[in-house]
Amino acid sequence: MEVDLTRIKPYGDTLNDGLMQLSFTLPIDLGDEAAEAARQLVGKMGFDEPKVVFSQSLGKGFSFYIVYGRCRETIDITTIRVEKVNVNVLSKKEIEDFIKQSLGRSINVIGACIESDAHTVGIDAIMNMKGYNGHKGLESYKGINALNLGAQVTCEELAARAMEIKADAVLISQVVTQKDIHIANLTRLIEILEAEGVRDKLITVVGGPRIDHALAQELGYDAGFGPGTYAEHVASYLVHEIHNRQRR
Amino acid sequence: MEVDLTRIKPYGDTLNDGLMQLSFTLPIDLGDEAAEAARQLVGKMGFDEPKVVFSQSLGKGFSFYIVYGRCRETIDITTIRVEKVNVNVLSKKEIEDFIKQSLGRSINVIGACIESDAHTVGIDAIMNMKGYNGHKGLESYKGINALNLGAQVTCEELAARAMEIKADAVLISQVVTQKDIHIANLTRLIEILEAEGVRDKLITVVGGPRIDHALAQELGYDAGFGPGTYAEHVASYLVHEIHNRQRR
Amino acid sequence: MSKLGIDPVKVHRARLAAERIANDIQLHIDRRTTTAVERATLRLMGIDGATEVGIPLPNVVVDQVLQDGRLGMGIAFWLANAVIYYQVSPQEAAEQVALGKIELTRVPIQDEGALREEIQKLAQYGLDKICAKKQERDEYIKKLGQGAEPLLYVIVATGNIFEDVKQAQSAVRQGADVVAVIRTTGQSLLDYVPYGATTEGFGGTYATQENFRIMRKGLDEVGEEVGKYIRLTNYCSGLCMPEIAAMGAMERLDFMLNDSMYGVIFRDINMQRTFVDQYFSRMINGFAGIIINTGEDNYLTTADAFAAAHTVTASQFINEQLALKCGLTEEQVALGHAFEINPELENSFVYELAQAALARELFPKSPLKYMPPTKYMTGNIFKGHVQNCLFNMASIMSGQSIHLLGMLTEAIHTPHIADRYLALENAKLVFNAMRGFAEEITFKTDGIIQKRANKVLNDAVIFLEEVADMGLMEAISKGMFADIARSPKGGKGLDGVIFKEPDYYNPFVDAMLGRR
Amino acid sequence: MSKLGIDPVKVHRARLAAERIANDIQLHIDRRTTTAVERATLRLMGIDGATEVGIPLPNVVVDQVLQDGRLGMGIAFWLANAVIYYQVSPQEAAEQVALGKIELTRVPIQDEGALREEIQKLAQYGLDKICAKKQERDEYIKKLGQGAEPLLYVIVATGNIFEDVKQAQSAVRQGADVVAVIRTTGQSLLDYVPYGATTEGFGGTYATQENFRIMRKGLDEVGEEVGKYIRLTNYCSGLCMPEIAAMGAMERLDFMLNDSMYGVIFRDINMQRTFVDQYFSRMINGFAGIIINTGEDNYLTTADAFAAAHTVTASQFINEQLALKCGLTEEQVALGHAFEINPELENSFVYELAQAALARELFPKSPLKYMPPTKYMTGNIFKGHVQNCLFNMASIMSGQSIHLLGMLTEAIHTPHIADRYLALENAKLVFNAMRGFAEEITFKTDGIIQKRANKVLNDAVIFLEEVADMGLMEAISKGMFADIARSPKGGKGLDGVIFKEPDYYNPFVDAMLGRR
Ligand code: B12
Ligand code: B12
Ligand SMILES: Cc1ncc(COP(=O)(O)O)c(C=O)c1O
Ligand SMILES: Cc1ncc(COP(=O)(O)O)c(C=O)c1O
Repeated sequence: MEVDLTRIKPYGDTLNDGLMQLSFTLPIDLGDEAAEAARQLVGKMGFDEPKVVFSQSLGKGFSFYIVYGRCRETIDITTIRVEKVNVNVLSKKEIEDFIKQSLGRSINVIGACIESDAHTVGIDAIMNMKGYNGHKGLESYKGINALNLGAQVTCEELAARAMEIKADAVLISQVVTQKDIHIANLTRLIEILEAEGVRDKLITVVGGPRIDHALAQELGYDAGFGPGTYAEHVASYLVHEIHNRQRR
Repeated sequence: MEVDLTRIKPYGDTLNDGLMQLSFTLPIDLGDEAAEAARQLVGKMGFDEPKVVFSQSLGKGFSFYIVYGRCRETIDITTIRVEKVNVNVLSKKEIEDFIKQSLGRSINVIGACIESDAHTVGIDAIMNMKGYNGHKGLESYKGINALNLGAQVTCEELAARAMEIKADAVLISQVVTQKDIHIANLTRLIEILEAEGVRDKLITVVGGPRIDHALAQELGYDAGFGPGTYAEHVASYLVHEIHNRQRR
Repeated sequence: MSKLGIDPVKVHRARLAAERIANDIQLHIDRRTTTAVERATLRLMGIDGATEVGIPLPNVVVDQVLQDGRLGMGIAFWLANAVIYYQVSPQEAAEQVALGKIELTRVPIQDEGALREEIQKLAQYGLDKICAKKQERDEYIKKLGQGAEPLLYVIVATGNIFEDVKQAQSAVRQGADVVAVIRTTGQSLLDYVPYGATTEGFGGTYATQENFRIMRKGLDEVGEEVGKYIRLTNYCSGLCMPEIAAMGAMERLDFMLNDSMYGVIFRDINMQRTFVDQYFSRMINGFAGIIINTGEDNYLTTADAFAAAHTVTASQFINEQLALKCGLTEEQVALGHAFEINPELENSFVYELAQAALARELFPKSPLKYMPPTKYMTGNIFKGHVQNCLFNMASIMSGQSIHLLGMLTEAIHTPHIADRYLALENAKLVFNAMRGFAEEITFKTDGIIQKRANKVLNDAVIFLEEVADMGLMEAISKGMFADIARSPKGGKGLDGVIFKEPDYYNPFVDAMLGRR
Repeated sequence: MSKLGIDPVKVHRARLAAERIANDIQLHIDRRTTTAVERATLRLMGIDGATEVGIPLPNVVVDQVLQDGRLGMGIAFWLANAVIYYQVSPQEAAEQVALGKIELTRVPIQDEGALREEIQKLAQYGLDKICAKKQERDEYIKKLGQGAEPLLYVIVATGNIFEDVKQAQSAVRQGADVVAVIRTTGQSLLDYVPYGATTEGFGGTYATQENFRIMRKGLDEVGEEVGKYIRLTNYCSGLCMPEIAAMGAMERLDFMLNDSMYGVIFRDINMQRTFVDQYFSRMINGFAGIIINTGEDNYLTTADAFAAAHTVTASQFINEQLALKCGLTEEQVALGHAFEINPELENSFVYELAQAALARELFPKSPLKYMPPTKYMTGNIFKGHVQNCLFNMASIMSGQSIHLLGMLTEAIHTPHIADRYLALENAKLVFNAMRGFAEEITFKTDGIIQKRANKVLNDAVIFLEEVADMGLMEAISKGMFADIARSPKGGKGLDGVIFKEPDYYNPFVDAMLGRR
């Protein structure tokens, strides 16, 4: 049988069997009724033939379940489009040439982990000389002045420094996402940049393990980068964007 | 906050956060669109904020996903009732006394793994001398004549032997459940017993890791036993049931 | 040098006792043939296909002669005789038998010399085919190379050969070296081999020659893709052992689950039948360069793995000696053992390692087939993944050869495609992270490991000598293996065991054992 | 006997260099105090509570004196002076300061003898309280006993202290021995300790005295239930190190994350500040019978675990020597290390084991705090569970003391209640299955393990001697630890560092170091 791309279903061991694995905790004591509740709950979520294959007490008031069930829904993959930063990724050398030839000036980039976030490994990977997985960071690019402010920089400080060095772009990293703190932090920064009247003068870029381009745009940033990003991805985007803006 | 038993939700790290873990395979190549399809599919299943935390190509045409999402549904545990074999579990000694005093005769029990199923460990655990986890099997009970036919016994043979030894009860084990083969096998046996006109003369009991009382009853059996059953559970049920039937 | 400090004299005693056991069984084998052996003979002579109602031609032909009471001559004789007389191909002869047009035992007996010659000619078909397949395998291995030990062995078991291929290919792309297609429940008790491609099985897929071919092709393709030769495995077991061996040899299977006692103990197949069948099937496997995997690991699914450890070791010695009699080399005998001790037992891993290292030392030339935890697996897939991780460690720490991957869903369903991926990932991670670990460590003199290994060996010696004294059939009758008792007259398939007539002849025995 | 064949002379050289480093830092410490040290002093004298706008009274009091430029005398002096003069309780005095009714440096200076006496009296409050708590702990342990090593250490991090308690209790019921409440992001940079019970944190829960109390009670309850004493851990780290130590000592915490350099390197806290703060905080921990957990394991989250292994070893020596100066015993210093080598590196496990065994041999009396894989954890929770299994093995094979459980969801979220259960199950299974394994094995002479351990030690010696020659502050400035560079004048909190006046006096130093 052929896969129908307009009606994709999960695959256990046979096409369209719909099998999925779930695990979760319920805030109730373990017991026959609790396990049945787990089963029925998964049924209510729209799974066919839910089967509780394992249940375990986590001590008073909590119990854990592993359930298999058949997904009833299908998904049409032919209509799915994913927002991505729309750019032709160049090599380091090509970027440096592009800066020299097409921009004709060096560019200033400032970066930081803002507010309470202290996870610098990601921003360091993008900005510092050393880079990441053998991909050199922005600091090593001819024609890019990269200033990495590091961890736990307040939005105010970042905005001030960006203006001070006449940054072309600000690069933000957000790693901690618990209780959507990254949303709050990122929103705050955009508000401050707007209040300072520099929002449109800067290219705003955000990255992190739970960031994607769609989210970035939703929050008012120009671009978003997720896991697996290297300096050349960001740099390619930046030089093109600056080029486009210069022509406008 | 107190748990509302009429509106139970999964618990990740905060009451009513609804967090659940899922994993599944889609029969499509890995890619950004495929991962997005996985996310949207979970969304369609009624999960809020689905997040694909891991995706992996399984080679051409297949990709694997791990997703976390928030369950929107709740379940009312106060209204859930689970069908269980309704019996007061006695000790081996008590059962033996009951047989002597209340039944006044020894009882005949025949058992088997029927049709293609060859998993005898379960039925052996219940019927053979040795028993399971230190719980002696039916063969060791005074007043019970236990005959275990073992693996891969056809329904016809079982029915014939049951009539031959004038069995009070037949005990069936079914372990293989792939493609619902156990349902087919169990249904077949009941039909044969009915055709032979002995269905009502026998107590029919089925057990196995995916068997429960509700399923057994649905299939026309008198009782069903699942994982963790010991001989005394079955024996307690049998002696009471025989006693009840004798009084009728 | 022994890491375990085991006594070579004990090892020698064990082998001697096992040899006595095997010699005794060989006397039984030499005097008998079976319907299955004769059907396999026909298959090797090119007889294939089934009647309209689905009865395979080898069955039709053999059953006719059986009914006439003359199977003791060997089917080769009757077939050759008819082929000469009617001047037809063997397949045509078989078809005529099926149509009731030929009754083999009534065909006038031809000249003895011509018969001998015809028999050899008929046999040459199978022999050539097998040799060609062997060569094909050698060329593939030369061209593509093969995986490093421990080889990663996965099973597919969807019931549908076409889904099986998809899943097997996916597993290979994730790193699998060996793919076994598990058979549907119940096939082992069929006294015939189904015909053609099949899509309906329960807990496994029918072993048919067409299915073998389909999977072989699928694995060759993906092997080219990933750049290594992928081994195909099936079950040479049950009432049709010899036929499956013949089919496997002709379709270039690489491994065969093929035990001397599994069918008796776990499928209640008659032991007189099985001993004869296993001999013939193993002979074919040996000749075809197939590595057999023995099945004593299964004992631990019914008996307790700690208490009954020595019965596994004893059975390994018996399987070895019986296999050597069939022309298999030590390198072709992958002896089974398993990681089945209750993980809640304190030091369970330490005991497992002792057992695994013991098997490695006792059978230095044999590739060992190491089975994952199954019995103590539960619906808790996360815990199961850890149990499998411990198993993977024991394997790499004791230098196992064929590593059957444990599935985190063992207690739930036959593997989903993702289960296999996760299992491969688990094993690859552990093997890579511990690649050189075994070399790094030595075991404490008289520590838990050494003591345990020596105790198991000692118990095995006592056990083997006891079995040798009473005879293997008697021992099985007493339930000495796997806690299961079987009687020599009980079980399925005894009616297919026939005493050889004095002039019985089977051309494959001499040819395959190189006695010509 | 050394399993690793390490050279005692090298070990001695490492300790000597670390001692030189510590002596040098001690010169810096002895001449300075900090706002945090003085606030801790107030807390130990019973000052608690906050103003209406939420500023803790210890801050109000210390800031007043700081502003007046006289904190160099030590806050004890000014408080005692006011207490005598106004004849109020210390808490009342603080409240008056907050209301602007007392300006401490303007209060007429009292008789020196009376002052000394008053200071001792004020200090006695904290000393008594801590001693009572120590006794309470001893009694609990006597009554309930404690878990076996490696102790199973879990974190809770919901942000809400009441959810934290539920989860901690659930973990204990599943076998946890130690519960750490992770702090919210950002707390370490607050220059005050928040007040009261809190329910809003990100990635952790505020460390407040009330939260300590709530969790302590929760753990005592569940400890009674399961029949063992459950240890409570928090973070004695950041700008308020000494205050957290004071609070923890008074609320019977058992372990404290408490490193001499972590704040400098990972929180960009000024190093002059941190060195002084760590001294006072460790002194309190030492006196309170608290076991400190050092944090060099964190280096491997930014630097490469294979390449930078020796920096961890070096840091362990430095942390040890600095700790001994604060009155801690070796038994109270749980040195940090971690299982952070890229699992894709061939033999990564073998190297991890070498490193873990090395730490064990170098610090035989110190309980080691062994940290799980974090950096190479991914969203693949199944693979993560295997990585954690390998970590668990390394721990039991090298005799670790405090075993921080790896979470399969490390790369995703702070632990869900079920993640912790699965982690405990994983570790319990492995520890039980391998209980006696470490005893069973010896390492090959000059094998990978021995060579690696010796290389790491050797590199650490060279590194330490280099640091000793240039001074620790200079070394940190050069980014020699964790690939992160910090300058002596940079970072947060330098404005809270004050030179001691000649008459500076802090009653706790003598009392806690037993110098009286
Ligand atoms: C290393 C680490 C730390 C180190 C950080 C050291 C340092 N200087 O960075 C230390 C030990 C200090 C630490 C502390 C804490 N951590 Co931490 N930490 C991690 C860990 C293990 C790895 C993160 C990492 O370095 N990844 C490697 C980098 C290269 O990946 P990356 O950040 O995704 O970056 C890539 C892309 O995302 C992208 N990118 C990232 N930023 C940017 C920016 C731009 C502009 C662009 C273009 C691209 C880009 O490019 C990078 C390269 O490809 C993760 C767990 C994990 N395995 O993921 C937890 C984790 C991130 N930490 C966590 C927490 C909660 C904390 C603490 C708050 C815990 C506590 N209360 O003590 C503290 C406090 C830190 C704080 N105030 O922020 C949680 C976050 C949970 C959540 N989702 O909210 C995690 C997931 C662990 C967990 N399960 O609890 N942590
Ligand atoms: C042991 C075992 C075997 C042994 C069986 C030996 C024997 N003589 O029994 C061997 C190796 C032979 C075997 C073979 C196969 N097996 Co098997 N096997 C298992 C295994 C590992 C354990 C089963 C077991 O013994 N459990 C212990 C007993 C005590 O538990 P239990 O059966 O649940 O019994 C308890 C209760 O359920 C209840 N109970 C059970 N029966 C009854 C009856 C009555 C009347 C009552 C009152 C109570 C009761 O009481 C018992 C005690 O508490 C499971 C995996 C697992 N971990 O569960 C796979 C498993 C059951 N096998 C499986 C399969 C597919 C097979 C094969 C078909 C594979 C193949 N193609 O080769 C073959 C063929 C067998 C056949 N024809 O049926 C699948 C079934 C998948 C499914 N859900 O359909 C499993 C789940 C493994 C897997 N994931 O693939 N198997
Ligand atoms: C030797 C052998 N044969 C056969 C089987 C499988 O069972 P079946 O006979 O049902 O195919 C096994 C199972 O592991 C085995 O080890
Ligand atoms: C010594 C030490 N302090 C503190 C922390 C935690 O960070 P924070 O300072 O944000 O509480 C750690 C983390 O592991 C640590 O090891």
